[in-house]
Amino acid sequence: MEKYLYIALFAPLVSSLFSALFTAQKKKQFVGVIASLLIFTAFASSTVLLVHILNGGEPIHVTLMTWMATGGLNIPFGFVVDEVSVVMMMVVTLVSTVVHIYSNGYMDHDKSFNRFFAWLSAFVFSMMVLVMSDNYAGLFIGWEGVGLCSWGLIGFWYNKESATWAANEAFIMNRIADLGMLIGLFLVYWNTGTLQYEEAFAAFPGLDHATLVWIGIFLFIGAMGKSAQFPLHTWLADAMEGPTPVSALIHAATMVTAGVYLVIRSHPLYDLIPNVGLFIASLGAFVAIFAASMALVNRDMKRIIAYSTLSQLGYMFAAAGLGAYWVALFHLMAHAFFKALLFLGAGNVMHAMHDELDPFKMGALKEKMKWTWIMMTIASFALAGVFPLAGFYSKDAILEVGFVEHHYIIYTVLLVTAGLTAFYSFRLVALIFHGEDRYTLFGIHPHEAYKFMLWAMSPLLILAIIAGAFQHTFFELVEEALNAVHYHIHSHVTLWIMIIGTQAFVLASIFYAYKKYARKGIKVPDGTSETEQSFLYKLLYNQYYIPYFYDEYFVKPYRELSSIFWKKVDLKVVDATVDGIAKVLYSTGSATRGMQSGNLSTMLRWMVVGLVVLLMIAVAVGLAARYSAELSQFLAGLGV
Amino acid sequence: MEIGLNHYLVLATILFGIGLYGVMRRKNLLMLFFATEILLNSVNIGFAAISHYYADLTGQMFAFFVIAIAASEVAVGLGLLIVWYKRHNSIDLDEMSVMRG
Amino acid sequence: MFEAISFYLFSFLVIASFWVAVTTSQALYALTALAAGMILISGFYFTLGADFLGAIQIIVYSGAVLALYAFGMMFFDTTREVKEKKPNKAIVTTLAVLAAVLTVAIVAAPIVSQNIVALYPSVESVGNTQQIGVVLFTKYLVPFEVAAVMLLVAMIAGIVLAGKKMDISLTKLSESEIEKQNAEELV
Amino acid sequence: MLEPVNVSLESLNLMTLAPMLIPIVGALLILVVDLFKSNIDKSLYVMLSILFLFTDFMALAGSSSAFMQNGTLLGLFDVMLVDGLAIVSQFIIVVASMLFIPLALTSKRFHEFSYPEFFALFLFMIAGFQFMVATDNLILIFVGLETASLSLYTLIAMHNREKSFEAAVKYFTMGALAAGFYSFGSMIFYAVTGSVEINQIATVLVANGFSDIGFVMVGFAFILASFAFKLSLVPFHTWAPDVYEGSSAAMAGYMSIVPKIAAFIVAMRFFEFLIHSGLVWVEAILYVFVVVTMTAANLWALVQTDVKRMLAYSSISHAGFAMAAVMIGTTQANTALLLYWVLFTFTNLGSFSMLWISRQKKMLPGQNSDHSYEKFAGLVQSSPMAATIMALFMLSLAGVPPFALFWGKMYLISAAVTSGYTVLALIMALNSAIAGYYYLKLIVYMFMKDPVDSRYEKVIGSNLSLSLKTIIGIAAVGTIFAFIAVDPLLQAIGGFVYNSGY
Repeated sequence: MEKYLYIALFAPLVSSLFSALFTAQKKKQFVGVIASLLIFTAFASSTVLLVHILNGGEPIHVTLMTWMATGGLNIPFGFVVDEVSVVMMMVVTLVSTVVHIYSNGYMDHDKSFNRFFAWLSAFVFSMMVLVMSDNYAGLFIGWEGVGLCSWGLIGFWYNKESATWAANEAFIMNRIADLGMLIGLFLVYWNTGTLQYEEAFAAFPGLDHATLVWIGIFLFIGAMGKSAQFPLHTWLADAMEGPTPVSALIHAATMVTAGVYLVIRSHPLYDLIPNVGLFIASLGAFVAIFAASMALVNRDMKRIIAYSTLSQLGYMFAAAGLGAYWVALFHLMAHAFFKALLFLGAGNVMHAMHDELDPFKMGALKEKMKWTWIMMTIASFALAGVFPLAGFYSKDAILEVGFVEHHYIIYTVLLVTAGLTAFYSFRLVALIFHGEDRYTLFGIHPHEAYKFMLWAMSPLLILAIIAGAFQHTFFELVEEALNAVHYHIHSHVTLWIMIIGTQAFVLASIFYAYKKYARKGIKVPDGTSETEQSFLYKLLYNQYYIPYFYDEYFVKPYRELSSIFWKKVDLKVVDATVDGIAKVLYSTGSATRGMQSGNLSTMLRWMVVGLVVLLMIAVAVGLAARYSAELSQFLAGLGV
Repeated sequence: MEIGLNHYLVLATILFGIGLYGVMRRKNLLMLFFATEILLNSVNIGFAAISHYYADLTGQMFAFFVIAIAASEVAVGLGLLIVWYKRHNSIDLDEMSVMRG
Repeated sequence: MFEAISFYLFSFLVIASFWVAVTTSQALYALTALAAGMILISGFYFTLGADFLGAIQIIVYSGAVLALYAFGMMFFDTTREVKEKKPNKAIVTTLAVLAAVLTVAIVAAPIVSQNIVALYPSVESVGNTQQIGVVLFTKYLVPFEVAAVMLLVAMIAGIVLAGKKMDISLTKLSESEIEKQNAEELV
Repeated sequence: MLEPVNVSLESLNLMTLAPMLIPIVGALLILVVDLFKSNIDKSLYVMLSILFLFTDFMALAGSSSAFMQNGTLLGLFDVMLVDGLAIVSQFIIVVASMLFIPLALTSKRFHEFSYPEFFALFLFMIAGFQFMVATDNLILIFVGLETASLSLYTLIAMHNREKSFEAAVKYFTMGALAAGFYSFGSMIFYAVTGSVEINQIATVLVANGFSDIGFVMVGFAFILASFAFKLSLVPFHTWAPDVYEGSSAAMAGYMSIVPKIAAFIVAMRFFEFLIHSGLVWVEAILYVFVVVTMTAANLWALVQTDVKRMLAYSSISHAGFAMAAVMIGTTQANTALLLYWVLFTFTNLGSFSMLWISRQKKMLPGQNSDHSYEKFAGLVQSSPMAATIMALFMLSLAGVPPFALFWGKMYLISAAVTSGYTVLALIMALNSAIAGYYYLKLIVYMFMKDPVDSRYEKVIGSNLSLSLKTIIGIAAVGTIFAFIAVDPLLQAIGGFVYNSGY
């Protein structure tokens, strides 16, 4: 079995190195093919390992080599395939296989085709290191690795100013969070003397509560950065500057979920500090609704999906924070499938629309892009949590957790968010695929993506539909590893009311979104409104001003609020803080560089200044020591 | 009045201070080098004095090597100055600040 | 008594000549004052019983080092008055005085340590030079040899830097110019 | 009359001198060869230097196996001291020199390499550094230091450009002042203890319980000032950026490694007994130095416009980082310092070599500095290989895992944590984060900007030759695959350091 572990881990590395050989050369189709095959090999090995674990096999644990083992610091380079990591491995390898194959088509015309595959495979390798490591040090190495690769991939089109900016923003924001995580790791190491998961977890119950809280907080700061939780979330939406397959792989299915994985991995820690867990859950719920609110008004297809990812990550943290780690992991898995599908679909649309991102400029694409339409619609249904698709099972489980644990506020927030999710998902689908076509105005002739790209997407489609059915198997798989418990609502009536109520709410939202955006006559909003003059017409057109009323008193304040969130909180507060810190550092540097005047006299004088300062201290110490008797007498005389 | 070790150490320190003053004040590089000679000489007085009062030869050894070092420094320093002077026709250190920041 | 008089006299003279050496604007005065100071310092060495060191001081310093400086001065043509841009005098003076005063504050106090043992004691009956010879060629043999290497380095450095070779910068010339240069050299 | 001196040859332990004698012999041989036949191609001298350095390396291997068997060796009237620190640091010095000297084999001709004196002085300098680390006699340290420094000033000046003279004169003058500090400090310690050997000084001071604490502190102030100059700790660092800019990139890279490790060893020998004797003020002063150096140098590096100056400030910051180990003073910390420096050698060798290959003989019109950031703008378009390798070194300097310096930083910070310096560890981590920003800046220039000036395209790599490629390859391999070597290295260094009692 160890053989498969090594294959799963190193096939992506081989793929990356192989592709890297050709980075300087023109596009070579075989690079993409071989890279995809190697990633597929990793996927196949992961499947073998999954089957092994499913059949009750022992977790596989290997130690490749020892990095450091002196002076109390022991960092082995070890890997483990257990119930948790095998799930992550499946998600990572499956989605990346799909994305690799898909990219063969998507990046077809890009001159840096080979470089793309080098980065993409390097990312998969880092991600595998992250999930398979059996200690925090390995996890951190993978963690930095994915950060680096994501930087390279977001900024892949480095000629674009915005892409460069976004790449740096992501990298720097992650570095800030990583600092928190590093402190957390040091605390772990300092207090337990090890970074191995098993040993550290065994040592945690013996530590005092305050220490555990600090460890939990610092580790979570790291998780916040990678999983783009408030207030470190801005980079995720901006990261959409990267190629769309990258968004599907990194910013939907794998890297951003690393934070959730960290919390799940460290569950013995968070079990001991439920207060921190509650904070995580509350923050998760807040992010869920906060991000969803921003998705409602946005007019950029990829950003809408990105905000939706944020919102779903909020769900996962809510579940993990409440101790329902298996639910969080299950939602993570299900979400990976349908969100990647959604992104890849969006990629198809972008290709067809020549990189146009405004859904208001599309419309009626379902005739031209039938398969994409079907896939995106099903993915959206799954995202909205409609029965019997994957999202229904996982999201419903999270809601039940909130209810059973008596955190009704979190429950309510998540419930409302479910409605919002449904609305914005279908607003997007409606604007893109339904209504009348608005793209011909812009001289675009859309066409469906390559056949093989659609085929590549099909596994995700199937999983988005059926993944929910495996809930029970999944539960049994991770039951032992995560101390999983079923969350049962004892009254059947309540259960049914909840399920049906939620479904009804979601369906109503979908219906409303369709009604509002799938109709004909939607104009590309251009800011100027030409309203008819007649009062009656106006009244009818505005449906008795009820929508106006809604608009004025609900939607508009709401939109205001969303835009305030976006403009004020996001741009002003968060960005300004980050910028401010950078600016302070920078200006301190410029202000004091005058010390380096380049004049030898000044330089010599600085040396003497240093000497004089040292002498002052020396003399103070010397005199104090010499007259210590007198001094203490004097002080005693003063009554000190 | 007995002259003790401390007298010599104070003298050495005063001379060192004069040397420091010269090093910081001089703009003419040649005269700046004079000041560095004063620094080393002041230390030598100290070493000779300690050596005398402790009746130990090590101090004289150190002073001996300091003189050797001072002599070598003169050779290299003057060599550098000569090259500089050939190019700039000046040995003023204020004219020597191309690099800064 | 004699010791005290000679100490204060020499101290005053040395301080005065070094003060002139660092303050005067005439390079020639500075050099002369420096030379005077150096020779006067050898007076201390003789009173302290370090005869060999005193001799070295006069020969090496006043003989070799100052002669080198004198040649340097002729080369730089700084025998006339030198104009120096005066730096902020207050800072310089404060720093130098502070450094001296602070150090004096400590070294003026007697050393209280008791167990100082001379590792290489000087013997009354034997001449200073002989003793120096013995210590220098046993204990300090290696530093002595390294000092020889150091002087060799200084010599090479002086020759390389002051010699003709540095007139043209091969670093700045292009390849073809270097070729031309080499051809001219051969002729 | 004096007793005739009787010394048996065995008691001298002449073998302790062998590693230093080899480069001296080599240097003399080079001078002699030049006397007999001038205008020999520089490659012969490079090969001769490498040959002698390799012999030196073998001699070191010999003394290290002797150390393994017999422990610390004293030789030549106890002046030579061959302990673990001396051996490890000499290994670093010799190996770094072997790696840097082939950088002379560029495809363009530079002034210094046309003269055999360059190689002779280079070998003399190495011998000087070796003497410095293999003794605890303040006199020999001083003489060794000056031998090395005087050679170094000349080597810098021999590059023969306006800036290199300026750099050499500045370095020389400040070095002379530092030499004054050093001798004054030694005098104070001699006055208090009657000895100029560090272990004797320590014994005497501990025996009388630091009763002359004022003297000790003043002496410490002077000695620290002189070593702070060598180690470029703020505010004694002002020479470093100018000297790095003025000298050739190869020399600058060399200066960032070898003189500093020698100074670190002496600092370790000198300061640690003071710290271990419980002088809180010594520790406090060093603490402030470490923190100020790390932070201030990082801030100045942020605002640089020239890559070489940026690297100069970055190595100042790295020196402050490593100085923390001297302050902590445990075996683990000392091991960490040496490990850090080994890894730093490879990374800095690489990054300065990358600057070296893009060296122009003359600056283009409108160009202000040799290695401005603009020069590297859009490098990925013209030569993606060079850009990737440079980025690799920058990432290693920034401490991104799994590249070389990450391990050094990690081990050093963990040494700080285990010794209870949590705040210091935090400051160190924070500084690594700030540092990441300016290393990233170069990467951004290389990968994400468009070329500023097409003239630069030809310049980059113009200096490249097969031997330079080899060196860069070695540096890159060392940087990437450091993770394999870290553990054995750590074991070896830890053994040496532990067995010599530091």
